[in-house]
Formats: sequence, C-alpha cells, structure tokens
Amino acid sequence: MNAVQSGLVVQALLALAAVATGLLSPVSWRSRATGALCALLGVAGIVTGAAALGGANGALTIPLALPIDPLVLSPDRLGGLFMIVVSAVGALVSLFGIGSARGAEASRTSWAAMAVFLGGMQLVPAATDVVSFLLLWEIMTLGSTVLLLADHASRSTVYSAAIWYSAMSQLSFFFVLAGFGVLVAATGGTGFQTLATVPADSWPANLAFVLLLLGFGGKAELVPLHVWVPRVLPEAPSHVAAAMSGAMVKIGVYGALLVCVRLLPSGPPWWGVLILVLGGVSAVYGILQASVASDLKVLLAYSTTENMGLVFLGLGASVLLRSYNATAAADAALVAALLLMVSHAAFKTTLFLGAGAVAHATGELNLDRLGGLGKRMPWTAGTFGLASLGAASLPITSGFVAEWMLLQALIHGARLDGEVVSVAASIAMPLAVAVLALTAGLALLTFVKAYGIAFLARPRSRKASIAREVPWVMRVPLVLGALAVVGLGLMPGPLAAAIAAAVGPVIVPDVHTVGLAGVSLSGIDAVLDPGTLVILAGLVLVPILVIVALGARRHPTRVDPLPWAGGGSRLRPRMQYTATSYAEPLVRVFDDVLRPSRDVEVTHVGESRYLVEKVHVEQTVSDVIETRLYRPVLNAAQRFGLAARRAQDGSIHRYLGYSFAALLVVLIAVSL
Amino acid sequence: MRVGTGAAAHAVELTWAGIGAPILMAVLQLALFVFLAPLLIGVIRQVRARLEGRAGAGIWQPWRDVRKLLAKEPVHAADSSWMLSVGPIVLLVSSLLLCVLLPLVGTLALPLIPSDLFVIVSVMLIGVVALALVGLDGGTAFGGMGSSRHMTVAALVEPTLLLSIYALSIPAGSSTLSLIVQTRLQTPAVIISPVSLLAMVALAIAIMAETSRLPIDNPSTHLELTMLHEAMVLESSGRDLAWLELGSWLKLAALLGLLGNLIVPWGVLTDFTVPGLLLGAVAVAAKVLALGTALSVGEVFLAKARLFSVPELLAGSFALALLAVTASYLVA
Amino acid sequence: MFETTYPQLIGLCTGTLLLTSALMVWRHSMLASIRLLAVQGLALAALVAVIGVQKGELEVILVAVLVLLVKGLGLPWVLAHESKATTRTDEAPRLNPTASLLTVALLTILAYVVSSRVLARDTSVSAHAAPIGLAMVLIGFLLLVTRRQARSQLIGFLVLDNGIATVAFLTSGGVPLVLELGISLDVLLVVMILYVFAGRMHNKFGNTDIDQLRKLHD
Amino acid sequence: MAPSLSFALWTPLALPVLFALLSLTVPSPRLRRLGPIASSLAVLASGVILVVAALHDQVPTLGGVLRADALSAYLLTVVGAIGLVSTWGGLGGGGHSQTPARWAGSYDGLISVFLAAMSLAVVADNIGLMWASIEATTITTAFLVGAHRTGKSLEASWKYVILGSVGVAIALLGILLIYAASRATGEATLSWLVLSQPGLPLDPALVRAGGALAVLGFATKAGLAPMHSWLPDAHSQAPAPVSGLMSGVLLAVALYAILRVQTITDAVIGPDFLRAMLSVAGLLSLFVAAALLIRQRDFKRMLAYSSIEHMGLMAIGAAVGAAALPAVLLYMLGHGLVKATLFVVSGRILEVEGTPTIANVRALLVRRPGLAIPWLVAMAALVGFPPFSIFFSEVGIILAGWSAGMGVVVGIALVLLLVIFASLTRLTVALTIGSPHDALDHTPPILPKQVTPRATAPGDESDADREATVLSRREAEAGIDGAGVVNGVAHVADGGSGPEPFPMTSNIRVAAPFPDTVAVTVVDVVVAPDRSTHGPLLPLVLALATCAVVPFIANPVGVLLVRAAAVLGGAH
Repeated sequence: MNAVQSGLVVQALLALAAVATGLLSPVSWRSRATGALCALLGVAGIVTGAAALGGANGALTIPLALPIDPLVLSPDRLGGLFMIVVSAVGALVSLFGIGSARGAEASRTSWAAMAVFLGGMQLVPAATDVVSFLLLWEIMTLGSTVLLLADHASRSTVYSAAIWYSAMSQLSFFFVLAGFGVLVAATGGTGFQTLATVPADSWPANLAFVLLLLGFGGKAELVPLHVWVPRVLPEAPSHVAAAMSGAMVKIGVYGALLVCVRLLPSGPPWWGVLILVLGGVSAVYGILQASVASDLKVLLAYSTTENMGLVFLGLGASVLLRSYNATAAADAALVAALLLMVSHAAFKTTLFLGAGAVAHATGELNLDRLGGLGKRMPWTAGTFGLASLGAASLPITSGFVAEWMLLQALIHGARLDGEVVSVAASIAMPLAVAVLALTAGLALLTFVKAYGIAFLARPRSRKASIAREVPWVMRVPLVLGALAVVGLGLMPGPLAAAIAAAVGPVIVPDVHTVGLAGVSLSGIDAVLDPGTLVILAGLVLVPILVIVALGARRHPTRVDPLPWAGGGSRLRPRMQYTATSYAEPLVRVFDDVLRPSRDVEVTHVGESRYLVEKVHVEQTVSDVIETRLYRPVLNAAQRFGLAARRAQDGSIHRYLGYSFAALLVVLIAVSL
Repeated sequence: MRVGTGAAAHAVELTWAGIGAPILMAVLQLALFVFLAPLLIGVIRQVRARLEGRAGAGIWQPWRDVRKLLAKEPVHAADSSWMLSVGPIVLLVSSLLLCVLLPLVGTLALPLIPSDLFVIVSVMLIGVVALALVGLDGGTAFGGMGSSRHMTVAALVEPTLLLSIYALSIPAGSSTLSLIVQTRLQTPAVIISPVSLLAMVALAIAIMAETSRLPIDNPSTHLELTMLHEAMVLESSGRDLAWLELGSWLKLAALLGLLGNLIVPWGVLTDFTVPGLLLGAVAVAAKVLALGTALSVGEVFLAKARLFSVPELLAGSFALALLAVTASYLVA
Repeated sequence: MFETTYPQLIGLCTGTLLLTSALMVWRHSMLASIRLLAVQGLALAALVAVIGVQKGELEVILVAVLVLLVKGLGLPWVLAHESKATTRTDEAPRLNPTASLLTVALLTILAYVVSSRVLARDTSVSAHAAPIGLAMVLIGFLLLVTRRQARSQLIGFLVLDNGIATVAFLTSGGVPLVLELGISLDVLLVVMILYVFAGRMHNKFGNTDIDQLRKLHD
Repeated sequence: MAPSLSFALWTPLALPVLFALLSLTVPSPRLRRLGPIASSLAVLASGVILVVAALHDQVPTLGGVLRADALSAYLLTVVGAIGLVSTWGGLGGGGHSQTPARWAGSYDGLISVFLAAMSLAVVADNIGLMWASIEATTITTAFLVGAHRTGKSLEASWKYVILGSVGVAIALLGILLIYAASRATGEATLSWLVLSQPGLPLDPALVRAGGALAVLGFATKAGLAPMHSWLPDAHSQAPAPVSGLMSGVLLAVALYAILRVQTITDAVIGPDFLRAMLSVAGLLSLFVAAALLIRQRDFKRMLAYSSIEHMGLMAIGAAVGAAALPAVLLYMLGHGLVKATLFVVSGRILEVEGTPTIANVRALLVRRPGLAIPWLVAMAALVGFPPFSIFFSEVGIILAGWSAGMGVVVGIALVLLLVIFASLTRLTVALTIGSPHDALDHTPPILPKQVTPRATAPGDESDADREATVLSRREAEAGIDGAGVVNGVAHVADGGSGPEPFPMTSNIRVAAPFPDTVAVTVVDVVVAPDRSTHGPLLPLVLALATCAVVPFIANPVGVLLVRAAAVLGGAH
C-alpha cells in the first residue's frame, strides 16, 4: 500500500466513521465529534491529493456484481489537484459547521449526510472509470440533497428548493450518463483510458462532448442549467452552501476538464466556441443577477455562476485556441481557468462562511436589513472583505492573478507569430475580453455592494445592531480561507506550476515561478509578481503613514454621532442607501435583460391630486431564464399530467381497448 | 513588430540598468506627479474660470487646499468604521502606484512589475472601490447614491477600458505599456492608424468616466441629482478629504500623462541618461498640462449628460473599442 | 370415406364456431348469448372429436369429451342458471349492432391475413381453418371491449378462450391432455372467480353493470 | 450429487401448500400469520440451495417437468427474499385490519399458494406449465386484491382478473403457436430446454407470431404498457404485503417468462423483432408512468406507476439483450426488495393516517419519523441512488443500450426517467417534508395541555437526544444555545405579535408518551414525533441492506448473475 492507496482507504474509513459518529453520538458532542472527523477527512483528502499531484500512483479496487469492469479509484495528477481543492474546502466547512450547525442542521441525518457528501465529493476525482465516477457523483448528490433538507420543518421554501435541486442534479446526471454511454458504446470499455481512444471529431465524440458539457455545466451552475442555484444555496445551511459552491461545483469543472483534457483532448473549433458561449453567457448573466440581488446568499450563489462561467470561458478559449495550434495561449487559458477555479474555491468558501457567520450573528441575510457589522464582527468583516476582493478580482488576491492570466491568454490568443490564427478566434477573443471586462466591472459593483451594505455604515435593523462576533471555531476557517485567498494571490507561481503539472503530461504549459513567487508565462511574454507590487505599495505607503501619524498627534480624529448628515438633520438609518437602491441604476441599464417587475402605488393626501402622502414601490427581479424557459415547460408538463389522467379514467372498457389495440398492432406487425 | 522579451528578460538583473535606473525614474515620476497633480487641477480650474469670465483662484489654490485640509481634524460618524480613514489612504496609494508604474517620464520597466495595463487598471480599480466604500461608510443617502452611481459607471467603463488596451496592445504584441509606447515611438505610423485612433477615442472616453469628468460627472457640482464623485466625499473631512482629493487628482494627472504619451510618444526616456530623464520629466509635464488645458476648454462647452444616458455613451465607446480590436485583426 | 368428409366436417365445425361468435356480437340478449355459447362449446367439442378421429388418437377424443363437458354443458349451464335469476333484460352495448358486425367482418379479414402469413408453411386442412380460431379470439375480445354487463364480459372471455382452443387444435392437434386439463382448470377457476365477483358486485351495487366500476382512476 | 439437491425443486411447491393448509386450519391468528413467512422462508431456502447447486454446475431436474438452472435458482431466491420482506414486514397490520375474520385464514393461505405458484412458474421446464402457474397466480391474487372487500377492492379485482386473464390467454395463444412450430422438431414439445437450443428447424413465421403473442400476453402480467391498466388499481387496493408481492415478484416472474420466450424466438428469427417490440413496450411504459406520475395524488398508485416504470426499463434491458441481462436480473432483485419495502411502509402509513392521498398526509418526517425515514431511504433506492443496486442496474442497462446501438431508445428513456424522477421526488417531498403547520389550515395553533415548560431532566439522555425537528433557525438558536437540549417545541404561528413574531422557544418537554392518535386528533399542535415503525423494522432494514450490499459482491452474486444470463444466451 503506497501513500495514495492508503490515503484513499483512510478517506473511505474516515467517511464511514464520520457517518457512524453522526448517527450514533448524542447531540451534546455530535457536532464536535463529527465535524472534527469530517475535517480530518478533508485533511486526508488534501494529503492524498498532494501525493497524487506529486505523481504518486495507487489504486483502490472495488469489485462489482455486474459483469463490468470493477471500480478503480486512482487519482492522477489532475484528480489530485481537484481532490486537494475539494478536500480543503470540505475541511474548512466542517470546522465551521461545528460552530454554526444548530437545531436541525446538527441532527444525526445532517451530520451523516455531511460525511457522505464530503466523502463522495472528494473521491470523485479519483475515479478512473465511468461507473465509479457516476457512483461517487450520485453519492455526492444524495448527500447534498439530504443536507439541503435539514431545515425543512421550519421553512417551506426548502420544499421547492429540494425539488429543483434533485431534478436539476438528475438532469446533469443523465446528461453525463448519456455522454459516457456514447463513449462507452464507441470504444467498448468503461475505463477512462479506453474512452480516450475514441477518434477525434467522429460523431460519437461530438455527441458525447455536447452531452457531457451540458451535464458538467449543470453541476457547475452554468446558464441555463443554473436555475437550482438561487433557490438551493440560500436554503442550504451556510456551511453546506459553502461546500456546494466552493467544492461541489468544482466537480463539474473537473468533469469538463476530464472531457477536454483527458478524454477528448483534440476537439474541433466549434467545441471551444460552444464552451466559450456557454461560459460567457453564464458569466454575464450570473453577475447581472448577483449585482441586483439583495439576499447575501442569493448574491453569492449567482456570483458562483459568474465565476464558473469565467472558468468555462477560459476552458473554451483553451479548446478553441488549441484547435488552431495556438498552444502557448491555449495553455495559458487553461492554467488561468484552473487558477480561477482554485481561487474561487478559496474566496467563495470564505464568502459563504462569512455569510453564515452573519446569519449566525443576526439571523438575517437580507442586505437591506444589515449594516454596520464591520465594527461588531471585525473578524468576519475582515475575512469577508478580503474574500470580496478576490471575488472582485482585485490585486493581491488569487482572483486577480487568475483573471489577469486569462486576459493575457485572450489577447495573445488570436495571433500566432504575427499571423491571425483564424477569423473565429479573432472575433471570439475580443468578445471574450469584453465579457470578461463587463463581468469584472459588475463583480466590482456587486461586492462593493455586498461588503459596503452589510459591514459598513449604520445598522439597518435591530438584529444587525446587536450582532456579536462568532465563536473561534467559526473564525478559524474564515481566517484560513482569507489567508488562502491572499496567499494564493501573493504567491501564484507555485500554484500555477502545480496546475501546469496537473494538466500534463500531454499538455505542458510553459509556466514558471519568478521573483517573489510570481508567475511568468514565457510563451506569451507575460509576467506578474504580486509580491513585488505589495512591496512597492508598502514603500509608497510609508510617507503617507508618517504624515498621518504626525497629523493624528496634532489633530486626532473626532467622532460625532452625525457629523455632516448630508446637510440635513434627523438622519435615520433607514434613510441610508440599501442594497436594492444601490443596484437600482444597474437594473435600469439592464432593464431588457433583467425584466424587473415594478409596482408603484401612490397614496394622495386627502382629495389632493398633487400632494402625496405615501409612495409604495416594489421591484422584484426574477430569474428570466426560469420564468421564460423553465416555467412554460413545467406548466405544459403539469397540464399534460392533468390531461393524461383521462387515459386512466377507470373504465375497464378503455383498458381492454388498450390491450385489444396492442393485440391488433402486434398481429399486423407479425403479418408484415 | 512583436517586441519579444522572453523568459530570461523577466529574471531580475541586478544591474544599474536593470534596477537602479528604473527605480530612479520611478521616484522622479512619483515626485513629479505629486507636485504636478494639484497644479494640473489648478490650471484646469483657472482656465475654465477665465473662459467663463471669472478671475479664478489661481493655479496654486489646490495645493493650498490640500495643505489646509491636512492640518484639520477629520470628523467621523459614530457608526462608521475604519473604512473612513483607511479608504482615502488606499485611494491615494493606488493613485501613487499609477504614477510609479505608468511610463510617464520614460519607458524603463521596473523589474518583475512591468507596466502591464491590466495590472494598472486593477490597481486603479482598488482606488475606485476604496472611494465607493468610503461613500457608503458615511451612512448617509448621498454617500450611497454617489457610490452606487460611481460603481455603475465603473462597471460599465471596464469593457471599454480593457478592450481599448487590447486594441493598443495588438501592434506591440504585449499589454505592457512601456512596450506599447516604445512601439509607437519606433513606428509612428501606428499612432495615426485608424485602429489606433478608434482605440484612443475609446480610451479617452473611458478615462473621462474613470476620473469623473464631464460629461459623465460634473466635478464642480453639488447638486444632488448630478453628483457622483462629490457625493461620495461629502462626509469626509480633514485629512481624509485631503487624501481623497489628492488621490483623485493624481489619478487624473497620471492618466492624462499616459494619454499624452500614447498620442505623442516623443520625449519619453527609453535609455537611461540624466538629460533624457529631465527631458522626459519636462515633456510629460508639458503634455499633462496641455491636455489639462484642452480638457478644461472642452468642458466649458459640454453639459453633463443625464445619468441614464451615460450607458449609451459608454456603449458607444465600447463599440469603438471592439471595432478597433477586430479591425486590427481582420484589416491589418 | 372419412378422409373425404374430413375437410367438410372441419369446415362445418369451424363455420359453426365463427357463426356463433358473430351472432353473439349481434344478439344482445343474455339468454341468447348463453345458448350460442353452448352451441359453440358443442361445435368445439365436435371439432376436437373430428380431429381426434382423423388422427386416431384416444387422448384427443378424451379431450373432446372434456371440452364437451366443460364448455358445451357446464359453463353455459352455470351462466344460464344465474342469468335467469338476475338479468333477462337486453343490454345496450357500447357499439351499435351494425358497427359491431362490420368490425367482426374486419377482424375476420385480419385474422385471415395474419394466418396466411403465419401459417404459410402449413398446408394441412386444419391449418386452413385456423383463421377461424384467431377470428374468434378477436371477436371475443371485441365482446369484452363492448359489453357492459359483468356476465357479458365473461361470455366474451369464454369466446376468446374457445378461439384459443380452436387455434390450438387446428394448428397442432391439441396439447397434451395433462396440459389441457390444467388449462381448462385455470379457465374454469377464472370463470368461477369472475362469477363470484359478479355475485359480490350484485350484492354491493344491486346490478352488475361494469360501467359503475369507475371509482379507481387517476 | 445432483439428485441430492433436486429435493429443493419440490420443497418450494409443497411446503407453501402445506403451510397454506395449516393457515386454513390453525385457529390461532398469531400462528396462522406465520404461515406466509414460513412459506417465504421455504422458498428462499430452496432457492439458496439451488443457487449453490447452480454455482457447482449442477442443474437439478425432477421428473422432466421441473428444472432449476442458474436462472431459475436465482429467481426462486428472489421470489423467496421478496416474499419474506413482504410477509414479514406485513406483520404490522395492513392487510388484516379490514378483512372479515372468517376470511383471515384464507388470506394467509392464499399468500402461501401464491408463493407456491410463483415458485412453480420459475422452476417449471415446460412453458405450458409455466403459463398455467402464472395464470394460477391471477386466481390466487384475485382474492388477495379483493381482500378488503370494499367496492373499490372489488372493482380492482374485477379489472385485474379480466385484464390479467385476457392477457394471459393471449400468451397461451402464443405458446400454442410455438407448440405448433415445435412439431418440426419431430415431436411437439413445450420443454423450454429443448426449444431454446439453437439451430432447431422451426417455422420462423409461427415462432415469430407465437413469440410476439406470448410476450404481449406476459407483458400484461409484467405491467408493461399498454397492457398495464390493471396494475395501478390492483396495487393500490391490495393489502400492502400483497402489493409488495405482486409488484416485486409477480411482475418479475412475468418478465422472466418473457425472457424465456425471447430466448426461443431469438434462436429462430434473431433478436430484432422482439427487440423492437420490447423497446416500444418499455418506452411506452416509461411514458405512461411519467404521464401519470406528474399529477399523482395517491401514494400507493404512485408506487404502482413506479413499478410500471421499472418494468419498462427492464423491458428495455431485455430488448438490449445479452449485455444487459445481468443488469436486468439484478434489477429484478433490487426493485423487488425496494418496492416490497415501500409497499409495506405505505401500508403502515395508510393504516395510521387513514388516507392514501398525499395531500392529506404531509409532513410525515416531522410527525412520524419512524415511518418516514424507511420510506425516504427506500425512495432514494427506488429512484436510483447508489449504493443501492437499482443504480447499478440502470447504469448497466443504459450503457449496454448505447453499446447495442439503441441510442435513440435509451435517450428517450432518459428523458422520461427524468420526468419520473422529478415527479417522484415532488410527491415524496410533498408526503414527507415540511412542517405540519404547512399542511393545516390557518387555524391558530394552541399549546397542548400535555406540554410542561422547563421540565427537562438533565440526566435524561435518551430523551435529551431527541432532535428539535420543528425549530426554525432562530428558534433553534434560542433553544439550543441555552441548554443544549430541546425536547419538543410548541410553535406559535405568525401573526398578532408584530412583524417579527417571537416564537415560544423554551425547553419544553412532552410529559407523557403520546398514543398514536394524538397527532391526528390534536392537529394544531406539534406533539412529540411518533417514532414507532408500526411493525417490524428488521425486514425493511434487511431488504435495503441487501439492496445496498449485493451490487458489490462479485462472487458469488456476480458469478450467479453471469451464469443466469448465460442461460438466456447472455454468455460472454
């Protein structure tokens, strides 16, 4: 037994132990014991993944009763990378859960499901064949569904969330199953190595590609398969939402990479265009919805759609450019996509956990009722702020490095040695840059809004005003997450090198570490060393701080309850800008896309037609894709279901008629 | 056309040319622009005053304002957080970094942090975010309004900004500004190519929006319906206000300097010599002041656009930038 | 002598079978149907007997006796017994007589077409008559689909069963006696059960109209 | 060796009949009700013995009529296992409550006879005998379906008998045609062993017609559309154990008959004809199930349609042929066990809730976790979640389907499966999830008299471990942070106390153990959840555990499946 093999066994055993502990331990120490075991499970996953990423081999074989190949778990380097990411998120989330899970969230079922969810999820990247992949995938789905249901008894919204989630998960699963089925039929085996022998650009490869892309895209919350996200993530307990958004969607990305890097590495250009379009639309749509969202978790959920859209944008650019042999840019795009994936895991986990901390402290996630938490919850505010920087792709965070690299790849993509590689690329790349830029701009607004409204200014409700900082067991994962965001942002070099190793051995990105753990892309002449930038900023800062220190001694800051009050008086917290009002200009600008429903009600004073006593404005932005794409289908299905009842109306004559008709048809068929 | 540097070029060369000269140039740039930025605002205001038939406060008035504000105590609202004092400093640092990183006096690149336009834009955006958060932290309706509008504009500007950079980067084969400027210096034909012109117009509009100038924002208004930038700084006072003002001015100066060097790259230091350094400093100062004057003159004739017609303007500039990029691939 | 009359006998028997089936569709009276069923049972028994004589197998003759007892006498008697007590009235079937008879014609044609394909290799006399059996199956099914009374449905089922038996004897000269016994027993039991249920239905609802069995539906 | 094991061929027939007689004669209802369990055990034991024989390459035969190859042995085991789950799990009540006392004995006896008939159907070597025993199941189950002796159960049994008998009659017609064709071998035979040999000079036209009609007929018993119409009515009206038996065993045995017939026809006319027929039937079944599950209201009918769905998928597996057969066989076991479990639980829910309508039950997880949890686990298995074996069967069939060039069929099947999945999830969620308050009208809740605030004994660990199932987040915070224990919570509905109602959240303990009826009568109040399973839990646990473990046992289960499939020509 080598490191990887024993690591896999340990993970399986830890998962089972956590399930058992969750089911059997009393409530007094259930959360602590199970949470600790789950965190250990995560650590085991990190170690195993690291070993696999380092190139160690090891396999765990599980026999099956059906005469198909046995299940073989053996992570390769890419799998190792994903295992690390997913496990790390799992560990943080479990720690946080110890503190945050209360009531139904800390029930036996929830903790056992947590272990199942995490265990299944972090083993998915170890699968080397179709059946074990699907098996672990479904275990992951099952665990997360149960977790989602934790609060079912107290909130009726869980009901529809659960249905949406399981239906959309199953849709993804069926897409994946069908896609793999096509490949299995074409190659005659279930192992991924066998599947990879499918001839490129044959119809099975094309069909399988589309099916798998849709399947994995669904898990990665891509438009239009994202509809579960804004329902599910707000309903799930915060630490579970963090695990779903921080880790589970990465499994979707892993699947897409499995397809684009391992199984079908040399696709035609239209594959790349398809991924690009899917990713681009998701990115813009996701961030638009996020920017107008008022519920913190909904905002974060849509932001995940955006980030995954960007990951797929990078992946699509990579596939497209590779099909034109623009290898250097293609590699850079691939590394950028993975970098974004890793950094998203860091910042989105922290953000969701931060939202969980806010909910824990205030019981409120509606930004319109938060505010002023920065003073009351400094740890949460600080970590949430850093993670927000990451989500907004601003410097010294990992999100920035990823987006920078993606931009570099895109602007260098359309040309190769001074020649335009293709018309498609020269149209696609500028549009991709535009999408990326618009997304980045809106992300900026979104997270300024999220952080500014929630943590700055004055509390907008009583619950926000009496908030207290969360206990240390919840602070630790927050701090670790924020450290990861900044650490990966300051030292992208080693991470990029690891990613380059992970996507090998066929694809070998030309990535190097330079300076203070900075990163350089030799193939496209780009270099970035955030560490040096920070040093430079520090140098610039010194004189300012000196002036401030001197000034503060002579003229210390004065605190006044309402110093300027915008020129008015009696300024109450409710008169502050809220999240809704913050996004209002944007809603107007993107009126055609968001299609908000506005309801304005004016009450006049007495008989007057001019004096207004009260104006009631209500504006809701619903998910256009859900209302325009899914609702009609669902309504049609419901109508059909109602109509179909008539086929089973209880009349035995009708039933006999069915049989008779079948008999006649068979007789006719027989005599043909 | 493609100026290759290769991986080896990114290695730190512990030589005078590799480290010393760029650092010296950067320090000079920093000092020059800290001095120049308030002056630029003074010039802009003075020119405008004269054109409008007023006497004006003189070109040194901004300097005097800063000195005065630095000597005053800041007043914070009781519910505000540290953001009110940290935000202005962050804005200032981001603007100062712009002055260090942009090829203003010369194109000597600092080791490991070349003047990559994407990095520069991000550094600038940090300042934008800091300002927006300061606006929110005041806890008033005006601050939130300004912040909201400011961020909306910033979000919509970003595509134009990045695409125009993209367009400019194509002839140089790199998004590093010093290389772009060098390319334009070596082959001036690039400057007046239609692609470049489109990109420059788009970039100019983007910079106007980023620096809160007309027609996107009126820098001298205090009418609630028209304020963007001013609404955000309404609650700041004393030192905080000084940093905010200085930071905004520095940003304007640095971006005008960049614009100047892109339009008229001559005078820029490419190989280190002391006279060249001085020439570069004088050249960039002249370009900035000239552009500032032109800006001021232009603003006299412009009215502020309605907030909700701003997106149309930005969409137009975005179209120009996109046209520039695709044209440079498909026409060139 | 028998060899020459054999085809005619087969034709006579099968003709009677088809005729009785068609008449059952036509006539709505329960009593008439039961009498026709009895005639059909007799015809079937005769058919089996003819085949048995032709083959010279005692076993088949015994089967003929069994058929005579069960289908010619037993079942009609049971049905008639109950029928007298309860329903003498005509029922209104779901299809009018003209349409029914037309359908019968079509079904018979279908049976001939199918048989011509299926039994193309078999050129024996009996095989030529096999379509009659298939037609009876279809007619029985038609009765099941169109009749509203529980007992009428039972009759339809019996016609269908007779049809199957006809096919069996005409295509393969019958099945082994043991199996035939088993099959007959099964049919008998089914009829018994339906009979019991019809009785329960009568007790519960006061009549045996199948149309009232519409409680279970989606 | 061989003769020593052939006793296991008659034990599953004789012993149940014996137990049936005992059931009719023994006066004690308690003992009598053990009869069906004993019968199931007898069948199961015989099955296991025959499986052992099959694994040792023996094929026990008896009198040229009974024969147990690997397939028969496997199916006999399946019959026994599912029978055991249904009958043992049915002990909790369900079937007997409404059966008049004088019929009680015959009820148990008929179940035993039913099991014997099923066993005969799978060990019979003669197709005619197989047919007769399947028809015999119609006869026995007819009374079982009508056991409740209500108008509805009468209706269900009438439909069942008419439609079932007609269907099986058509099968008989098909078998007779095959018999006619078998004259070409020299002597007419119905021996399965003889007929399934390859290279027989049978008339293709006859075999094709015979095979088609036989499959059509047996499809009726297998619940395949469009012959399925009897199934929802019968399954929903029959007592729960009977429903479980019918759904788990009867359908599987009918499919077994189809598989046997298919082997004969495949050898003569090739697989295409029946493949097309089974594909159409399978897809049609999936379609019917999907269409009628969308707006389903009754949880027992829901299970019935789910059976149609699963049989449809198995039919598609059968259409795929050799490669999918092991998966289909495993499917029979998995579906049978899970469906038997679900029907048993549904019987208990019906008994305690008094209604089969989903809308009238609701919030079962909060109110009756003892029933809801087995239900949910089994539903997860039913809709195909791993590690339960249905997952592997479905994946196996679908992968094999693509490989067999039936991509279109599989693709359509997946679309329909998705609809079915979504509908089943929606219905299950509606049945189990949520707070009881959602289900009730907006009558203001009142505090129960039995509730005594602040009465928690700190050392009472068993009670202390109860979970607060009806806590909202905020309530939980207030309730648990205080003392770490919440035993039961009285919930005060919103309204009256301003925009943010403050719920009653102290540690409240339900003093007396509540009788089951309290939850129904004191509807407005969340009482202590009813944790009783209302019947033996062990059979359910065993069924689900088997379902979860079996797919991972390559030896002997895997070997057995391969051999059983090889009997049907599924050898690799």
